[in-house]
Amino acid sequence: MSDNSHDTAGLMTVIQRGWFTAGALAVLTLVEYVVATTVDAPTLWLLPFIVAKGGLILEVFMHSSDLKTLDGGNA
Amino acid sequence: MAMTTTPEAVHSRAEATYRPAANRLGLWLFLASETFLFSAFISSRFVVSGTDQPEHLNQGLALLLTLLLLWSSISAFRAEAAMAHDNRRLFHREMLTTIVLGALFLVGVGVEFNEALTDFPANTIYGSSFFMLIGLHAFHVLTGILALGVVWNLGRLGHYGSDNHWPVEGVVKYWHFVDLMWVAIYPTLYLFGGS
Amino acid sequence: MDQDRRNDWIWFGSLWAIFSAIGFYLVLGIDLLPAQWAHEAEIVDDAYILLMGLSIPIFAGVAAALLTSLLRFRVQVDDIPTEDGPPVHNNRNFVRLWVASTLILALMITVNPGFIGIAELRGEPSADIVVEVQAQRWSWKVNYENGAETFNQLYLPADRRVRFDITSLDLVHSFWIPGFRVKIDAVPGRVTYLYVTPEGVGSFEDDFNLRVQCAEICGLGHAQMAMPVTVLSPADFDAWVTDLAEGA
Amino acid sequence: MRQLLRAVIFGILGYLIGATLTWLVRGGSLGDEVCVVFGYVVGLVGWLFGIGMGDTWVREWFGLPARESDVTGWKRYLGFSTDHKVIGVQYLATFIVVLLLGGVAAMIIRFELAQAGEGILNADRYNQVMSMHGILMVAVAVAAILGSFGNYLVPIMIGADDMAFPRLNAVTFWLIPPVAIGLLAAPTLGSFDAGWTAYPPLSVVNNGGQILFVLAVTTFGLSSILGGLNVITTIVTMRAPGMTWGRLPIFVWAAFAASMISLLTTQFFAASLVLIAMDRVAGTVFFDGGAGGDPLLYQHLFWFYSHPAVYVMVLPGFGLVLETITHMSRKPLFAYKAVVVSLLTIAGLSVIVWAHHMFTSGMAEYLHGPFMFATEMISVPTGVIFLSAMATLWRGKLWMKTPLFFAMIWIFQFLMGGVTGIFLADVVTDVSLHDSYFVVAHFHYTIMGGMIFAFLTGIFFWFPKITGRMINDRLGIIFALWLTIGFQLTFLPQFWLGTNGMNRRIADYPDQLEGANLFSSISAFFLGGSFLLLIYILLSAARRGPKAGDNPWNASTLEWQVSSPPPEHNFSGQPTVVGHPYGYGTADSRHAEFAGMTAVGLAEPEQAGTGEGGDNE
Repeated sequence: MSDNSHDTAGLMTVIQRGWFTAGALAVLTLVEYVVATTVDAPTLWLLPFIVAKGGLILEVFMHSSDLKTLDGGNA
Repeated sequence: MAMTTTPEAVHSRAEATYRPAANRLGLWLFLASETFLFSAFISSRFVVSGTDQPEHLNQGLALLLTLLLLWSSISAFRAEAAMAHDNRRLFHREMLTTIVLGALFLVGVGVEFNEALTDFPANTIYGSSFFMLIGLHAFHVLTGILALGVVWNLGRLGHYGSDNHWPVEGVVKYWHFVDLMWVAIYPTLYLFGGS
Repeated sequence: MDQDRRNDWIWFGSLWAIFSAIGFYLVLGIDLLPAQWAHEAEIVDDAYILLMGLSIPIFAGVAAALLTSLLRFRVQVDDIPTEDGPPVHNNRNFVRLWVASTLILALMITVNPGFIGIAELRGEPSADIVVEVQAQRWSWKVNYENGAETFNQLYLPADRRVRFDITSLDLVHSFWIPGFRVKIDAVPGRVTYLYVTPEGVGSFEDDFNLRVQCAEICGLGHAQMAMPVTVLSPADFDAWVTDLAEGA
Repeated sequence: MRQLLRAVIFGILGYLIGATLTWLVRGGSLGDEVCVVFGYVVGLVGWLFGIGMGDTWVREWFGLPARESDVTGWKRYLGFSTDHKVIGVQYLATFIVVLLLGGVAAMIIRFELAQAGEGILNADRYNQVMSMHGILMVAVAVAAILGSFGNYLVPIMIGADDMAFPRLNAVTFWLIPPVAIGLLAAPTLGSFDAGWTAYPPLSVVNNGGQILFVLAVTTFGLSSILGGLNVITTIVTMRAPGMTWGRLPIFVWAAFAASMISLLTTQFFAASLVLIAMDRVAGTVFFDGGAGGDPLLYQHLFWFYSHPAVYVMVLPGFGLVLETITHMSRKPLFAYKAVVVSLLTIAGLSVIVWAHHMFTSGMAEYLHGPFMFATEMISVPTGVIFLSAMATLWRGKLWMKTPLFFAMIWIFQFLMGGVTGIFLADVVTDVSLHDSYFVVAHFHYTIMGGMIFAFLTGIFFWFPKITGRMINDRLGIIFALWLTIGFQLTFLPQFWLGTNGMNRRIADYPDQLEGANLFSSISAFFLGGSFLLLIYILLSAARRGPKAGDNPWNASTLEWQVSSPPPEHNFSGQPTVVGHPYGYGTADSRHAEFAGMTAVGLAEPEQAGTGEGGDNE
């Protein structure tokens, strides 16, 4: 959340991105469930879902790119 | 940019809580540490019982809980975005939504625990892992709800603004982290064993 | 100046040689290890002595460097030090050489006595006789193949390869025979195994290290959780085990 | 004082409330372990609330302004102070006391072991004393250097006014007293006797004291996680302008590497202990072999932390010793970059070697080789540390004061620990030596030799900075020699005992081993006596030692450029770092400049390459 603009348009853009992500997560979850209940030994099949869902949450919801700018900048 | 905050820091050591880089890094490190705690318990489940799972798992409830938590994630996300854009009304509403969804999640866990007590009690090996992992996660949900409550209240009292909303960002990040852990716990307990 | 530096290294070299000689004399000259009662004991002791032999020069080298520094580089400072040492920040070639030699040494001992030793110690997974051992606070129960059973007594034939199948009824215990140099934990819920080929005829009365000692803390009786081991000649052992089974 | 009193009262009240409520809800008796668990948790919260969290954080959570403590003088040390220097001293004092307590337990152990057969202790009592000694000393080893010197030195060394999270820092320290109380209160519930490793199933079925062990040690783990988090954040975000990663004093790097380990892996220790608590009070069966659980699970979780923990203990020790050596031999630290890489490599490797503690545990055999290999590899970066220490000494101007004496003895002691570690890393010899007195001797060389000797090095080197007074150097050297001789005579025979069939953690042993044990015991009392001299040296110096001045060692790093003891906010002006921390031997080199002050310090080693061709002058 680095853009601290007070305009509602900016807010809507951000929130829209959130909705898209949430939608993707919901779809992934449902597909994951279907895969798990149809495939015989699903462990390996499910790992990509975990990685994808985790990655989405980290990147969009948790702003993991923050980490790049954390160093005090004295170097 | 550590030194830009120095004048404030020098004059009031304990007041110097608004060091954005330090706060962010501190929270990320804490979450990294927590990840190790969760991975210890998750790997314990695989060490003692592989991917075995019992017959009587309430898959419907678990899927519902998963989606509930996901929904609370987006409302938390909206709350944070709202505060970053000084939209207090939206912040207020979404914070409350998140807290209510979190509470509903806990109620769901309660129902699930109740069923589990008869289907796979704690003195079975799957039951041990189940109660341990769900319990650990529920504990984090509970602390998350308490923290959300504190931040919601302070936001209501007008403590935050677009240029000063670290506590909102922090607590929401923690809430997403709890969701992130569920992403791993859910298949670990319910899906890896197949149907 | 150069003469001075050369003298440093002469001091270091002489001390190293002296310390190494003393070290080798002390460690290899004095018999540090107890009597060997099994084929496995020889493998373990050989590895031990090899590692000792390798560590003495390393140890002596560091000790020599320290003593040289202490004797030759100390200065008298009255109040505050005014004189600095040479501004040496690094010597890349020396560091590279050092890392390379420690790496090679580490790899060497990983191969031998490491991997080679493991292979020797494990040997073929075949046994002449199987002995089942069951640990329970704070005693051992031993079952032989023909149904014979002893309690807190272990009899073994010499020169036959024995496999122990070890388990525990309550806690983690550890099955250690110092005279054989072998050890494996007894874990509730699983069976661990151990191969050993006893050599020489003897008993606890001959050597107190011919005993099974619990090596994993298990509460009150842990220190006393030991049983004497008796190694019989193969013929004596056969007779003994048959008698016991028939008498039972 | 007021805070402390309030904390004690709230702690006790919290315990009573938690325990009573649990008892009312579930029945049974008040002494049941479940009640103890909830009582402890609520009591801990009460304690933290009382000591100062209630005045600061909790008030802020409800939108009220925080009440800061305005205590000054020596009373700061007994309350919730957010000054990193006060907290450093609090750690130092606390852990010296715990060290002495653990030492008393050690003396009792050696007294019992002086002769075969039952002496002053029965087997049960022996196991309890031995376990207490183990866990107290492990706690000292984990937290003494990082807690005291990490807190005291890291912010000053990097030119910051405090840690990144001063309040969290205070909480981190004030989590320690409940740990001590929990451990020392264990005898009221029957004590714990499973050693500091607390392997199940023993730790699931033994006396109720074990639950206090679990709770206390988990609290301790929390403290070490939060401490690690604070140190890392401080180093990353609070460096003074110009303090690049390549100009950090080596102790800061060591603290950074150790904090990484304690931040991440400690959670596995917490997890393993929580599982034990669950097995004890909630009826789970993680470690019950009969019900499908697996005792080895604990060992994996436990050693995943507890082996890296060894490096939490010794890495800061490396840092202290290297600092001391470079300052006292007045030479730049040899191969600075290689040392930094080694510290980080050790931290990285430390998490993939844990199962070398389990070669005889019955785990899958295909794991033996890889873990042996990884373990042997750790000797390479450790070797670089040794190289740096010795090459820094070589041709230096050695000022043989007590700190340098200790640092040089440290090299020798830790080398013994390192070399004997090879025997335990090797599967073949480990099968014989595991759980024997060889192991006991080995880890006393690494932990006592590697960590306590470094701790003492640090105490003697920074004592003038912390108190503003000098210690009696002659007595210091006598103490160093006394301690070293006592140490060697105590633990050398234990290697022999281990190879000759004495297993660890026993109250009684075969009569044939009596001679060496008696020798070791007598030496141990000699060793123990030396600590009385240490107490005398420290107390007498603190009370009437000669004034130290700001920079008695004429050292170059930032903490020596301020007064002794340092002013409340460390620096009167903002320091700007302009050069390498160890610029000895280079004329007009400087480490830092202060706004509004004349330049001080040493070192701008642009000509770092001058050493290329060897130690040319």
